[in-house]
Amino acid sequence: MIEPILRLDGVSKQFGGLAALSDVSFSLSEGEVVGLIGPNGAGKTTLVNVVTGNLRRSSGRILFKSEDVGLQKPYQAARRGLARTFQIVQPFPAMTVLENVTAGALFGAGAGSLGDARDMAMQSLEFVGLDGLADRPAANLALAARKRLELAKSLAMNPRVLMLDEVNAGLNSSEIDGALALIRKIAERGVTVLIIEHLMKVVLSLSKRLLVLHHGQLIADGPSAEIVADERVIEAYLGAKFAARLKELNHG
Amino acid sequence: MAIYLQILSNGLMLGALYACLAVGFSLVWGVLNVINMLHGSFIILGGYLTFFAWHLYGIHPVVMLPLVAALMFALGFALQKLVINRVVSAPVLTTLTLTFGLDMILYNAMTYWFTATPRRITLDLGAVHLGSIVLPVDRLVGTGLALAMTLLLYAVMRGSSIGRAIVAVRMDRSAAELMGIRTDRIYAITFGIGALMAGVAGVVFATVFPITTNVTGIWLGKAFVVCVVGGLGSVPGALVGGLVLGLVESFAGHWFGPQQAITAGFVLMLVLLLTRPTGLVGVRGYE
Amino acid sequence: MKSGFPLYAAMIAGLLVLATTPLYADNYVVRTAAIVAMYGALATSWNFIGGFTGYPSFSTAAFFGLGAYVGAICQRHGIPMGLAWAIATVVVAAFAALLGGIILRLRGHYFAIGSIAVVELCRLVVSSWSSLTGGGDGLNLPLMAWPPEELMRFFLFVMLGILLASLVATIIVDRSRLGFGLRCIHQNEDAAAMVGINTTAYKIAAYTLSAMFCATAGAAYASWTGYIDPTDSFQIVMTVKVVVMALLGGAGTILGPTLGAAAFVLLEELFWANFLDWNRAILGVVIVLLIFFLPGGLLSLGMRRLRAAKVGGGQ
Amino acid sequence: MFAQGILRSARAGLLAGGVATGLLAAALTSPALAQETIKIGAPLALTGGLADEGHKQDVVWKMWVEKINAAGGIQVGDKKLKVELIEYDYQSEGQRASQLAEKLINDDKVQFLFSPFGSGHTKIVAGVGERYQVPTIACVASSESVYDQTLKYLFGTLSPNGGMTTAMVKFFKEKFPKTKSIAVLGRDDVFPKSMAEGIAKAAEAGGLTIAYKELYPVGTMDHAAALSSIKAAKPDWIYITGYTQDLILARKQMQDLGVTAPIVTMVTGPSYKEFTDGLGPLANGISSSSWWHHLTSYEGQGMWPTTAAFYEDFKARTKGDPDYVHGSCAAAGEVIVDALARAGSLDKAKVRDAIAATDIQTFYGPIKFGPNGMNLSRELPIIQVQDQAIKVLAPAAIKNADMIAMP
Repeated sequence: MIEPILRLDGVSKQFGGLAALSDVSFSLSEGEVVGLIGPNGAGKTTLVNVVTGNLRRSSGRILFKSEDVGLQKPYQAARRGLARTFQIVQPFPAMTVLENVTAGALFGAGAGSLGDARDMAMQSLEFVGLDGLADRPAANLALAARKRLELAKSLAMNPRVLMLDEVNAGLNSSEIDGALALIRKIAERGVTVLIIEHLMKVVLSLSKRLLVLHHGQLIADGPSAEIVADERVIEAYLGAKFAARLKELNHG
Repeated sequence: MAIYLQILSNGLMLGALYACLAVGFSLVWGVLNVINMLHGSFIILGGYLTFFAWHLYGIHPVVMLPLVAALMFALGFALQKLVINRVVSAPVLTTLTLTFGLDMILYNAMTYWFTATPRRITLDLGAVHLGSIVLPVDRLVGTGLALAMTLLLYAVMRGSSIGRAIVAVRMDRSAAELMGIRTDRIYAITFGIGALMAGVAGVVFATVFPITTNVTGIWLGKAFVVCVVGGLGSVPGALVGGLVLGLVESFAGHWFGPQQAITAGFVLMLVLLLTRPTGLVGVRGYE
Repeated sequence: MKSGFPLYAAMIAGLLVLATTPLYADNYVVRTAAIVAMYGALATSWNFIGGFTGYPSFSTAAFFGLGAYVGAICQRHGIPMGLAWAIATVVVAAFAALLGGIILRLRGHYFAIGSIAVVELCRLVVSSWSSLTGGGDGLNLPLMAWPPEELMRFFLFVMLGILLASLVATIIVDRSRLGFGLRCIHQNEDAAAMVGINTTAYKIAAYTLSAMFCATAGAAYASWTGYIDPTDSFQIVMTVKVVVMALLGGAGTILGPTLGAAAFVLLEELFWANFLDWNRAILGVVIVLLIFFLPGGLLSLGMRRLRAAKVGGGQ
Repeated sequence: MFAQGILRSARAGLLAGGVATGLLAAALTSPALAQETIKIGAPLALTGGLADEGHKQDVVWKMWVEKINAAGGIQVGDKKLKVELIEYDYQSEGQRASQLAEKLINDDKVQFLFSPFGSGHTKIVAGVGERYQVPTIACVASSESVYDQTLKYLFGTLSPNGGMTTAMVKFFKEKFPKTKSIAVLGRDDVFPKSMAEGIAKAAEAGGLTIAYKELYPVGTMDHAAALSSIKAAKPDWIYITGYTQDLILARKQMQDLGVTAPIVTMVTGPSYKEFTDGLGPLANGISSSSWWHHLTSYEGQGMWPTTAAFYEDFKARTKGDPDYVHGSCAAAGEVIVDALARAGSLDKAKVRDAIAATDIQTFYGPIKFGPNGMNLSRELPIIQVQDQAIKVLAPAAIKNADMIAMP
């Protein structure tokens, strides 16, 4: 079996007495596209924060390419190739789009010089289709473009694992389609993608494997089709309302 | 033992005065997010008004209290409305620099009109003896007044509609606006209350400390420390911060000598800044 | 870079104006030029942490005062002047790095207050450590028995040297990975960490840079006046003044702080000489007007932000 | 682009213009005209922590200049030259003080400097004067450490403060033979600190025990802890030094906390009218020493033939009593008058040597500079507040009251 690129082994995170994550274990293989689903407050964002070092795990091990990175700082995660996007986009508002992405290339990917970083950034922008807006201040972008900017910035960091936290929230359906196409393109480049999503449609169309978090516990991990059919998941997590909708989707 | 009781009571009385001097500063910082460098000069201005009323017209400081309070409120309200409000949402660098500039003007004006000669109201009411402990009456009265005004402010903040509006703005400005609160007005009122409390502190101080423009910076520094120690933006925070600072200075002065008394206060402040930036009674999330 | 030429031209022209004062003006003007250079260096130093990184630091006077004291103590122990200045620079830089590791965890108002407290604490510690610092008595330094013109020229060039060094450091930082990272931190510190910037290290670097040149200037200043004491060496007023200078010229730009320092010092001279009783108030009015009508600083009037030259190249 | 941008903007243009004009104007002011007046430069603290003291110097110098000019000026050789006093506010900041001294010498071409209040700032200004060989008269600096720098152009009208301590210990032991111990609390600042250290040394030499000795830092606003400790030590003599605001606070807190001793001395406290004004009845019984008192009856040359004449003039002008700062500052003017008369020219070296050779009697008392430039020691008055007025206890020649114990 190939070495997983990212492995969580019994990871827990406590806030005071509250367990936001308890004993979560799973691994991602290189190039895999995996969906992470769960209701609000299930601990999805906490999980990402723990992996990237924004939060320190309370116990357990986080292995990136077999190296324990449980104590890393966010910048170390970024340099290792563990990139992420935020639910609420986090650009450098007064900088241009190009400068934003250059920051990713320069610091995340460790470009040798500003010039190199700029070239890499330009490629990223072309990849996400923002090259036309390169000289605009980031603060002036519309939401969809800002989400793309986040993607471009993360891509410029040359990530091995990309964690997309609700990258489609707030977008309309045509914008979502565009974003999906983009994520597929990213996956084709061999980047391991973990998609945190609310929208089932999105997750199912991208990933063959699903992780389900509920009250901080990983209650299911397996092929999308199986998970979707899993009674336990449907009842414990999706509830009757979604169950019906899912059936429609499966038949359609 | 007796000396410790004495130092304890010294510290508590001093602490109540510190609380009174800092509560207005704390409120302005908490609600407007402005570090008001004028605060020390406001205190001294209140002190001068009290002193000259007493010195020239024989008006008793207690009578001056409401008068000074009203005048200082008006001054604070106007200053916020006309000047500070224009940059109230700017970063700390801007607001701090602006109030520093305003302070230079007020300081210069006071030095010019009143000179830097230390003034004092010589009421000298004697002292009460409790066993071996000596409690000076004017400091005791000052402490009482300081506490009373601070508690009154607390009651106003909790009980009146204006007070609740101020608290609402402090918690969440945009939500308060959605609720129909005119934040501009609340800001001006809050700044007015800040100046008012500085004036009240000035009245009390005029009977206890020498009043001179030389000490504006010292009182401002105390306000910083009290705020950080207690947690900013709340009346209980200022009260706790003031008392703690008073006690720390008194005991440090006794144990390590007067040279270390002020240093101890600043060290306490830095340590708390780093370990508990919300202060001893602060609530997380306001920093 | 396209903006390079006018920048260097303006910088060299400005430095030349200051450097040539001994040729056509009396010692007072030369002294004023030296003071402009000194404050220029202080404001340019502040720019690393305050302008680039966006941390409202008010610890300039602490670094200046410590530099003065370390230099003075070294000189009193027989260490030659130049070496004493170098030691002061290194010691204070190390101090700033350590201190930065602690107080740079604070943000916004808390950092501002913490950095002001550092000035006051330094004053108190220096004042009570009499065995080393002379306490409230202050310290005498060996008076330099040079003719006044020569001495003045010497210190003009020393201060200009420090200013030039700080400007060169600014230009290097501005065009480097460090400067870019600092600007990212200024804009959004969390996002900066997420793109791989070691924000702690970068902030400490900026804070240390902001201390270094202040220390050299402080040590040189101590040798120049020949006497220092705690109250004059650690002044809150000085700390705020330097920030006002940087804001006046344009925080975060390369030449702004120096321009601001020049304008401020000259205004001060003007007011001091002409308004005996009201000079402080007039300066206060200038600050208020600056905040209202010139929030971006003098450079924002005519000069595009040099920032734009850095990554975008052209516009 | 930079240059164009600047030029394009009217406001920036104005400022740049202003900056240039400022420099030019500064450069072009070269008053190389024939010497018509004698210029004396005085950097003064008119704002900031020392503003009060600065204003005192200002008042008395203006009074002196008006008087001397009304009399036609100062005799130099065969000419009578008017005096011009040029003052700047240095805001109680040392750095400004040296900057302004430099300006006074270079820009205003002053021939003399009056140094500002306090030993620290005197050191700074004297350092500048020395470089340019401009005689500097220090009126309010009494710490001998100021004068040990071999500054050839610095002269001080106050006598060494060492003279204040030994004589005082001796006098008090004589008056209160039971005095066994002393508590000393001093402000950590050049002069107050040296007085605190000086009295401790003198007291020990005089056989007293030191019951308490601490310094408090500048900016202290509460003396309760120190005073409580002093109270516990039960000394026979409490000696506190500081500026007027410190001493008012300390006295008030002593009263509050019931801290007292048969002898309470505050330096320089009662020498200043502000001290007694601020304390009212609380000032009673407090003793101190001073360099000069208006009750003394010196006679001599100069604008004011007697101490009484000076007192009258001062009273008429300010409605108040002069203190030692006023006396010493006016005396500084007399030093210049006398030295110029003897030098007969404005030549720097000659004037300097003439000042060094000063040996005159004035309303302020004798002035004769020692090798370090400081006025020679003399018997200094010991004073005490009685019924809210200043009484002189010693020396015997001018004594007008007997010492009383603290009420």
